[in-house]
Amino acid sequence: MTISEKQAALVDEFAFFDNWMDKYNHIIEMGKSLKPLSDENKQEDLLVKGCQSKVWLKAEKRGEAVKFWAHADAIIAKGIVAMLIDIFDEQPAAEIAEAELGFIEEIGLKDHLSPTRANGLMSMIKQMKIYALAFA
Amino acid sequence: MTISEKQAALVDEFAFFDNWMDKYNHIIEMGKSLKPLSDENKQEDLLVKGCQSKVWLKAEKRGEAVKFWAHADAIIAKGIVAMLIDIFDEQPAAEIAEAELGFIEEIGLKDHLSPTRANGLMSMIKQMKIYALAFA
Amino acid sequence: MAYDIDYIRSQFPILDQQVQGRPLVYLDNAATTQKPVAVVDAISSYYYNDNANVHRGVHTLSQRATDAMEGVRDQVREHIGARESAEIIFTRGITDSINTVAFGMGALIKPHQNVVITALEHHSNIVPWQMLCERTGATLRYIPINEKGELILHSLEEIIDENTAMLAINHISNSLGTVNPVSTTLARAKAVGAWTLVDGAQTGPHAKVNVQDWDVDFFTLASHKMYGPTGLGVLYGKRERLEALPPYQGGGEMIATVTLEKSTYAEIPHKFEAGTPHIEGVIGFGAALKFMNSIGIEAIAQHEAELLDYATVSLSSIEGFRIIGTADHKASVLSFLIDGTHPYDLGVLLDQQGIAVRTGQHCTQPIMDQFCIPGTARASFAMYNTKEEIDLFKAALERAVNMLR
Amino acid sequence: MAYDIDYIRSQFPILDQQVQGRPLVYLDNAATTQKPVAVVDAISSYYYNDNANVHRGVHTLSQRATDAMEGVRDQVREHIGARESAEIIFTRGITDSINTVAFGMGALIKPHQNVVITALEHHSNIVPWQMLCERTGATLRYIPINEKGELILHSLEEIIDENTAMLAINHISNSLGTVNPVSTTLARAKAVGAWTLVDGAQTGPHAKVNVQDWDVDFFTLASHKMYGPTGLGVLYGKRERLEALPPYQGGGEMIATVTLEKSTYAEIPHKFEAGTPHIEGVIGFGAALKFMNSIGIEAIAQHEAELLDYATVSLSSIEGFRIIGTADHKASVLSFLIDGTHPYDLGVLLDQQGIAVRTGQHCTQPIMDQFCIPGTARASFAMYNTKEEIDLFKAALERAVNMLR
Ligand SMILES: Cc1ncc(COP(=O)(O)O)c(C=O)c1O
Ligand SMILES: Cc1ncc(COP(=O)(O)O)c(C=O)c1O
Repeated sequence: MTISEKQAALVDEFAFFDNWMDKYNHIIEMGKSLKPLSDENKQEDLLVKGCQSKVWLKAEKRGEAVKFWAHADAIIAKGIVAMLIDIFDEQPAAEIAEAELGFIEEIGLKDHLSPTRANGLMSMIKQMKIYALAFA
Repeated sequence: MTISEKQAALVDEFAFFDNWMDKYNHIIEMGKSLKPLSDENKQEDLLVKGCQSKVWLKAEKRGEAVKFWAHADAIIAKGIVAMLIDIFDEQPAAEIAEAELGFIEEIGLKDHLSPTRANGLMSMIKQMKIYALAFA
Repeated sequence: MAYDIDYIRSQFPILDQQVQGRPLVYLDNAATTQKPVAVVDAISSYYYNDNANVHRGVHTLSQRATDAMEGVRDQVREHIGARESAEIIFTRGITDSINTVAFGMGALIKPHQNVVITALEHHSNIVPWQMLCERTGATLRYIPINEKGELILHSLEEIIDENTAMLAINHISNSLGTVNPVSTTLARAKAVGAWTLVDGAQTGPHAKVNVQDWDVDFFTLASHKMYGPTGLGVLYGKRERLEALPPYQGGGEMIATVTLEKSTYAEIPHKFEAGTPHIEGVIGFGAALKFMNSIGIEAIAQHEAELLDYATVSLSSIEGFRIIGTADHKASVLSFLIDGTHPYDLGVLLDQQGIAVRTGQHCTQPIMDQFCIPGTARASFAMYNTKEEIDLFKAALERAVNMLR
Repeated sequence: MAYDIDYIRSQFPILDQQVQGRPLVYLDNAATTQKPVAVVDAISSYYYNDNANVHRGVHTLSQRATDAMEGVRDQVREHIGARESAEIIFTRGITDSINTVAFGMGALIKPHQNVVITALEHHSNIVPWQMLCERTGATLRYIPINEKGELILHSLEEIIDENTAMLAINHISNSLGTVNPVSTTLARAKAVGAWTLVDGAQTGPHAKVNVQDWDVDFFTLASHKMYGPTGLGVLYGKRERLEALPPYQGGGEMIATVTLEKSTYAEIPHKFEAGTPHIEGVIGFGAALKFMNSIGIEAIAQHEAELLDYATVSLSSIEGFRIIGTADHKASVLSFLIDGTHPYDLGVLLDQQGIAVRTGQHCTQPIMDQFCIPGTARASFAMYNTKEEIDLFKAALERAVNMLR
């Protein structure tokens, strides 16, 4: 699936839920099922700046594509980064760098995920794009 | 005349005038007729702080009493200091130090002569009382 | 007189709103308080009737604005029991006040001297002193805290010694609520001749203090934490200290004379008030003080103490609930963690239910480091909070915990 | 589109009042401007709907307040043509902005270097540099002015030399109205590698400038002179300069990490915004900018230029009337003396007739010293002034002169 298709799938997933509680429950579930980042990777230099909880992001070049791993000590932050990994993982670096993320608005979390929010969604996106640019 | 009598006389004088223009004209007249302070007395250390125009105040002990001279480069400031000299000149130092100046309110200039006004009325009074205290 | 909570709440229109479809419960008062109608009215009345630049104007508006501003200076003097209103400096806030003192001390402190703070300070009462010490070679020392979040005083006499130039300490901790033994620590500082500063950020809204009783050299308040406008703080300083302290900012108002070669400085308070002041803020703060006093600071403090007790007991029944900061003497702040949850997650899910608490380190990272925690969730109370709100808070918290576990 | 003066005046309720029984004529705009309804409404709406502390809060109000504040930061960026909003620092005012830069330069400037200002500066752009030079041993130099109140540029190349670390210059003089040749002086400073700062106190209300066109390093604005609230200013700085400049105040918001031993600083703009910001002021300033732009800064400037011309011609018929500051290029300020009268006396008697002008040195004592005058009376115009007001002003002035002579 492409980045757009991934986003569309996420939007469909969230369309099931008509209240905030179920939406957050789903984010929490995504957080819980994020593949773990090994402890030796939880290092200072992998920390994403601008999040209130600690979020670690690791990336590796795989040919044209980028492979991501992440961890967060708060479960909602972990769910958010899991959504981003779902969308960006193993996608071509060039496309990650250019991607527009319409899903945030569409899943009805825009209010909760605005640029100045302490959750650091924007910082995570920025960090993933920086990795992608470095690999592109 | 005592300080109180002097104030009462001033209040009577101003009672003649029923508009601001005549009152200010009278203050200006008082300023114009203030006996001059010789130029060599217009020194830094005789300047009263806190006036927007330059006001010089000089005092000398005369027995129990205090003799005052003053000058100001703005005529209204000069008129104001002239009123104060009219009231305090050659009065006993102890009485100057203690005097309450009800006339300000009574001549209907309170609004124009409030403590924070840049005209420095309060600073002039304070300076005259400091002289008086030093001589008392 | 009974505490008229309905009247009080009616004075804060912001409280009457829905957030995320639920009634707003505002429990972030240690960060900033809401503003009563009286304050907003004072601001609009100032701008619609009297606004002008102060101090140097001979015209009527300037005079009115100056009188209003100087009137508030005197009101503050009275409120904190200062000797004269020239000892009241208007600043931009607590941070600005402390920086003003710390900067000025740069010219006075010697490299062998030290500055003493506590392990319980807000960053604004840490970083300025670190910067001072870096500039001058002086040493920064800390009074440590115990596991309850109380100052450990038994080695006070070693920490504050004859080389101590300044003791700077907060009265009430914003992140734990600890009420510190200010008199004891000040007494030791004075015994060795050190200067003293009390950060009253959390004092202002909750307690009335008298600076002459404390005999403290500097004391600071923040308008925005006392129901007043943002952008305004107070620095009280004893006349002799303010006269000894070099000026901080250069500019209009703070000078006596300026030539191209040299300037001489104005008397206090103007020496420390460079530039056009925040006149509107001063006037709004005057209205806030008046409003607080009309309710009565002791009545407010008692109301808040009841809320703190009620919340402490009520929330303790939640499994895994753990209070951070359990000092014997506390005011108005409940910092907590819940086992198996991250405070940030609690904050987000509480917000979804209309409850505003703060999460994180509360600008007191050293405390969090000492407790080895990433931060806390913090509920802090003000005059307008109610037990019903605490009930809503508890129910929302239980729901959040259920989702997270 | 015609300039709709009736609409504009209707937006400033303060103008519609009697002072001393006469209609108020407010001509003290260079000191501070009046505030339109839109600004007061933005303030009360903020306090009645959204007030909370910014940046670290996860709850809805904090988020709204943060979004609003950051929205204004971007609005200011756009207004002055900065590259990115991180280059916009909110300060307490011009004085605070200039002190921030002057303080930081203390760690960068060398004793053999010099700072260049002009003989036409406000005290707020003199004293901080005097203090910097005193602390560091650097030298302060002045670009002189001629008898019209214009900068004398023929020895610019000697004054600004390869040892010049900073050129700090105002764009429009608050006491004489001179519009200074900023580009010429900046070009020379850049040629020798000096940093540059433009004091835009009197620019903000009267002209729109683009900091990238000027290629200036630092630029400052004051909200209260631009129809916005008191207690707020802007410091624009190029990213690379702000990154090179050490932080000014220590405290909350400006740090990345704090331990008891050491702190690391946050990125710009936060590095220079210690403590709780003046959130209300920022939001009010946003409304003021929007209001100004809705009228159009060029339209305002043209209106003011007409008033200045009209007043200059009209008042010149008064016997002994003498303008102080007769530069070829002037904006919005008419400073004057009348032979045989003291400006203070004129100010008092004008106030008796409802006319508000400023008298004195206007925080520019060196200019007054150079002209050997005790000060001036100054009428300064804003978007809401009218020719009818100037007629009232003239009549009142004639009456005052008659009384004084
Ligand atoms: C040219 C100029 N610079 C600086 C200032 C100082 O501004 P503020 O008092 O707002 O700090 C002013 C205003 O008084 C000014 O006109
Ligand atoms: C104890 C304490 N000190 C200092 C501050 C800083 O105050 P401000 O941000 O108003 O400068 C605060 C508030 O955040 C505080 O709670």
